[in-house]
Amino acid sequence: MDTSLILQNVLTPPILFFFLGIIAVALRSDLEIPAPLPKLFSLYLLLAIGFKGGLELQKSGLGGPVLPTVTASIIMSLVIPLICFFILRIKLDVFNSAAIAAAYGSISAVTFITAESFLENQGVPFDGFMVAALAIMESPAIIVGLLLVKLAAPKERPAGRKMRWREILHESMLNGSVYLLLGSLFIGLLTAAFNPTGVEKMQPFTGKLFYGAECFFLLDMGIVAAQRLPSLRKAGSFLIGFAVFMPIFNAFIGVFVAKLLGLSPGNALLFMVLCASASYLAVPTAMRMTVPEAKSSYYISTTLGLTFPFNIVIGIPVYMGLVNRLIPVAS
Amino acid sequence: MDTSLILQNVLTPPILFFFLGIIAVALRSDLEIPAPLPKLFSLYLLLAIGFKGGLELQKSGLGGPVLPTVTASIIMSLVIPLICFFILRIKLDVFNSAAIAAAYGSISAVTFITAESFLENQGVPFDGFMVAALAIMESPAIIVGLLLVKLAAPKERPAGRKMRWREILHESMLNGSVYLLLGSLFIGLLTAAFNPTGVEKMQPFTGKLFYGAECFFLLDMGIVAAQRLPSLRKAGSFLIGFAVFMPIFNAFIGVFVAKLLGLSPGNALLFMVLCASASYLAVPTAMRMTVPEAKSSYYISTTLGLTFPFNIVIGIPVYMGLVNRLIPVAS
Amino acid sequence: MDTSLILQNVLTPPILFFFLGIIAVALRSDLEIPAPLPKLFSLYLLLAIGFKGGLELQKSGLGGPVLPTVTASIIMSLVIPLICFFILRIKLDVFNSAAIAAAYGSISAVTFITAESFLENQGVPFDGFMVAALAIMESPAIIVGLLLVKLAAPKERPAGRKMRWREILHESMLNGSVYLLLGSLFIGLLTAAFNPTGVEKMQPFTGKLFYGAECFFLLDMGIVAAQRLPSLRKAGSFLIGFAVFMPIFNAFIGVFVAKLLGLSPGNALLFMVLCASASYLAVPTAMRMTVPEAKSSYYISTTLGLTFPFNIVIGIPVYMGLVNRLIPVAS
Amino acid sequence: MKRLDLVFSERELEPMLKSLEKSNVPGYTVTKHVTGRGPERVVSEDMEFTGLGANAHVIVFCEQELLGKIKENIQPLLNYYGGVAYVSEANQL
Amino acid sequence: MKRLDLVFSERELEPMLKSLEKSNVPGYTVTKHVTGRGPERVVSEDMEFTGLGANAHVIVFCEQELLGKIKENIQPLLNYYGGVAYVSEANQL
Amino acid sequence: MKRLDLVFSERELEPMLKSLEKSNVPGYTVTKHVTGRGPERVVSEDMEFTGLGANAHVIVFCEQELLGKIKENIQPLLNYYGGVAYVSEANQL
Ligand SMILES: Nc1ncnc2c1ncn2[C@@H]1O[C@H](COP(=O)(O)O)[C@@H](O)[C@H]1O
Ligand SMILES: Nc1ncnc2c1ncn2[C@@H]1O[C@H](COP(=O)(O)O)[C@@H](O)[C@H]1O
Ligand SMILES: Nc1ncnc2c1ncn2[C@@H]1O[C@H](COP(=O)(O)O)[C@@H](O)[C@H]1O
Ligand code: NA
Ligand code: NA
Ligand code: NA
Repeated sequence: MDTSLILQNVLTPPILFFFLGIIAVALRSDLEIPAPLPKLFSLYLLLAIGFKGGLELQKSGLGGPVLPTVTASIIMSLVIPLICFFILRIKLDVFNSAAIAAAYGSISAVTFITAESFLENQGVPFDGFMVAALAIMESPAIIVGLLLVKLAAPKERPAGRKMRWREILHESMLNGSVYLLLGSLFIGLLTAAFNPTGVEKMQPFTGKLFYGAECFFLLDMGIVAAQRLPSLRKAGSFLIGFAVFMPIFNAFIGVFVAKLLGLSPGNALLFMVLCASASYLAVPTAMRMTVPEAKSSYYISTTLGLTFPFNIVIGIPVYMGLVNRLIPVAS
Repeated sequence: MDTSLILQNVLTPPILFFFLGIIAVALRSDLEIPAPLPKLFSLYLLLAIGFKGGLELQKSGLGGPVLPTVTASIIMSLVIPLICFFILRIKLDVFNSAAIAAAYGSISAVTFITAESFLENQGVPFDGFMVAALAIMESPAIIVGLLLVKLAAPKERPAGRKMRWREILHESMLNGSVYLLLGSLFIGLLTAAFNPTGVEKMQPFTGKLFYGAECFFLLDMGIVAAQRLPSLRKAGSFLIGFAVFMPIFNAFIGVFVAKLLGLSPGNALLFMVLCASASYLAVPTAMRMTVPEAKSSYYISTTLGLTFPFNIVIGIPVYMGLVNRLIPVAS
Repeated sequence: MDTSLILQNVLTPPILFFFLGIIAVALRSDLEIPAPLPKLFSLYLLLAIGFKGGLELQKSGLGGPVLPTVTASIIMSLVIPLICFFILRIKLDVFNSAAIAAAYGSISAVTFITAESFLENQGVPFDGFMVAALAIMESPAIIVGLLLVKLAAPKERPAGRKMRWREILHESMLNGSVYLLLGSLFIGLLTAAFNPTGVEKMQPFTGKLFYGAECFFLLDMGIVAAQRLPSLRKAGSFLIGFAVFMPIFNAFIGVFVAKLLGLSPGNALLFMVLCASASYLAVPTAMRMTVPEAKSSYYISTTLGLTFPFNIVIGIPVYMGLVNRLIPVAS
Repeated sequence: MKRLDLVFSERELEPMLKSLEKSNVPGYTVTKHVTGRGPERVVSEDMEFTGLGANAHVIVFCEQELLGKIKENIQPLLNYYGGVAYVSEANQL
Repeated sequence: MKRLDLVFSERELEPMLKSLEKSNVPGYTVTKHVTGRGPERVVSEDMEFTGLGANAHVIVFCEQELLGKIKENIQPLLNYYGGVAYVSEANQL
Repeated sequence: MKRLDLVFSERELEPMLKSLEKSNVPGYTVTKHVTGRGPERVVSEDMEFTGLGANAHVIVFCEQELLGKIKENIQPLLNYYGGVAYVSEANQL
């Protein structure tokens, strides 16, 4: 197995700070990062990811592997929620199934940047345009989730709970975190094209500071994830199993699609991580608004309490092992 | 016209992030930067502006154009509110007129730093001592505003609302943002004089980080400015016209004074921006305390909702066009 | 006297910003740094101090002066509270005496980093492993304080207020700030050992930014310390005297122990500062929980309102003067 | 006069305040970032970070007569998204 | 006993609390960063950033007898700067 | 129905909520970062930074019958650490 990769991953500052947060909760330390400080870091990270992605996208253009990769990403974010939905329906009702399915079809930006840090650490190159795939995968999954409710929900749903299409599109496209990510990407693109000195002057903020801010944020994520664990236990073994099995399954689909697309090993890992990760920001907000019947504790504790830690600690190095076996290094 | 300058200005990260904020509100995205995060950035910017200004002031001393420029700035911050007051009295009562007049006599630090970024981007040199002018222009305008109320307000003002001179001076000199700016300026000056290694060690914080933090703050300013627009519509077309006409008018006075003073093109632009910009931090606070009869929605929505966006997006490049025509480059 | 050292200390940005905060309160400016921003800086500083300490500890190992110094630090944090307790008992009851004694046995991280900045400014070298001493001195002092209550408190203490050992250990070891400092130290150590690129990538965040963040935090500390002064006056002249005399006394013990240990001048100063400084973070929290009979205004206003300002403004340079006289420079 | 206390999810704050204004309340006071628990759900602080939002607590001082209209306007929202509404006596100082 | 609820601009918090202390209230509780609307003015969150300040909500539990004195002391402030004050019944648990 | 208002130090929030849950309250609402003063102590905002914590304000709407049990469960905590508890009348809207 890839224990050496796992170990190398665990011994980096972001993962170590994540553990520090988890252990704080486990030992009942009163360490806390009060609101709205986590929001500061989450806004900062989205802005910086987007901006840097935009710079890279301007460099690479839409030629080569860019358009096929982005297209494949959109397809994945439409297909994965469908698969998830049918698996979840074994045990859960339509509302909860659709909400969780949407979360797993969407992505987690912090998982993505942890994978980027992992690749940098391993010296494996990857392309900045993958951020475009990241930015584009949030909305379709939400729309699929809401569509599933619209189609599969019992007819006797009260009038007040009729789906309003305008709201659905609004929630899926203009959610704060989706919007900031896409907007910053676009700004990065424009800046790279028209104002190179602006790129340089942003570098200390969006570039240099990034790794440290990521560590600080992961410390908080460790605390939050650990606080979610008790409600995960209440959710039952079916959901616990789902939260670990599903990312692996999605990563598997991802690696084969990556092979088909002819992605480089670095890009292939990032693509797998996009498939494997689940959203705990944009999607829950949209679901809370439009499907109040779904229990938020279900979709938050699976994605945040289990899938997220699993992916960043064990998943990423394991997926890298798969990449090393299946994806040839370009020469 | 200066469309090329306007375009060059618009395509820089700070202005692009400002637009991102405005569009977020226009499209009803739920993007928000929760309190007190905007305060963090506003405190940081004031501290950094002041500190850097102090360093420069220590280098330049009070010789050359420094003293005349600062003196002219003080005079402008006494004269401009008087002009504004008489224009505003056409339609508004004494209280609202005085409050708005004070705001336009004072300055906006963020407009100033946007102008600095613009000059850097254009490769036009300017002097750090202009920050001293910035710091010194807030208080006199407040005092003029309160004096106008004292003199022109109807005699039947109830006893409880008598002006207390001590409060007036206090509000104008010790307002948090005025105090932090002046204090940091003084600290920068002392540090440059006595502790050069301290200057170097501050550089990553006050220098390198500045541009990115400015972008983040302008994202929030975009949100706040756009939220102010509806109440501007309520304020009526007179005030809307005033909020666009007045900065242009003041910039015109500014450019002629700058010519008289023999300022370099960069310094002339900054001087114009000081004249043209209006305060939405120190002055509103002072007015709220001492002239409760004035509607805060009036002075906030004109300065923040219209004059600020106008200046940073269109005003600065247009003023630069004027400078290019009227101010000879030193040779 | 060491007036030249004091002046050199006072004219550095951190101390100047501290004064700016004090003067803001004295002049009744409305400058404030709203919660939870101070918490952001305090978390950041603890994380960065710990991380950098861990890097250094990994370099130095536990050989040479490291183990003896750490051992001596633990002993000091056990002995100092005992001395303080007997002095305080002259005027105060058991509860207040024990709580204040624990605070003075423990340390203040910000005093420590101010001393580090002072040494850097003076060009005096010191070792990073001193942070280990810092991290290890918080818990023992708390335990001594609670033990004193357990032994010396009147027998008629109601049942509800019986000391619970588990809580005591928990409060002393898992207090948020102790935990973050120790955890970051450990992470720094692991990163330095296994992931050198991680060390480099953290550098802009934990290294470069540090000095500026320290200044910002000291601005807030100035405000908070000055706000504590009135309640210090209420506490009476005995406690005021104690808050100035005790750090000097403890620094004296410290310098002799440092001589015995053969520490270098830089390390000797840091050791003295650990002895002389008093805790206003971990210890008050623990005392509030376990000794509600003690007045929090006593232990907060002595440590934060007087001892802290005294140490960073006057104490550090005075202690340096002592070091210069008593500790030979290694050759 | 009456005092009305409403507690519900922050995400519904805007439509709720619009409803109150439609009912012509003379004013209201809003405290955000409030947490709590109802018979089924827990609202904890860490939900703010995911964007789910904590609760808002809204207080309205108004005449008894308005209560009927207010109830009519806000009940659908409370039913759909959850939340509580309690009334007590109050008098101007 | 009585419960007094005061809502007014944060910027007047200090003089208001001084007034209450002068009236010898046994204690008070303060929630800051509260927003709201009255008959004329809206107090929104973004005003905190400009320094205008949001509202503060102050609760006082006290004996009926104190109310007269409190009213006398705080009414001028409420008149000058705006704000509301309501009284209801309350008993110690 | 009754409305119960509790104000006490944030650091005791967790045990206090556990006590309330043990008393089977139907729900509660919590506002943190509240400051105030009692007969002896002042709780100011800067105490949050030292970790001492400000106050929490907890509101419980419940049936009269529960009050006895609640009192029994929380009185020891209030006695040990300080804090106040007041009851008033309230009715569902
Ligand atoms: N009995 C109660 N007393 C006080 N607050 C309550 C009560 N029940 C519910 N709440 C508050 O109302 C919010 C929404 O309630 P619910 O819709 O029942 O989940 C909860 O999160 C609590 O903050
Ligand atoms: N009827 C009301 N019910 C609840 N809160 C009110 C009411 N009227 C005013 N307020 C609060 O008191 C503040 C000041 O009121 P005013 O001075 O009328 O603008 C408002 O911003 C609201 O937060
Ligand atoms: N009479 C009162 N009215 C309102 N709040 C009070 C009152 N007495 C105490 N409090 C609140 O309860 C907290 C704890 O009270 P104490 O334990 O008496 O210090 C105080 O900090 C206040 O926030
Ligand atoms: Na996914
Ligand atoms: Na101006
Ligand atoms: Na000590």
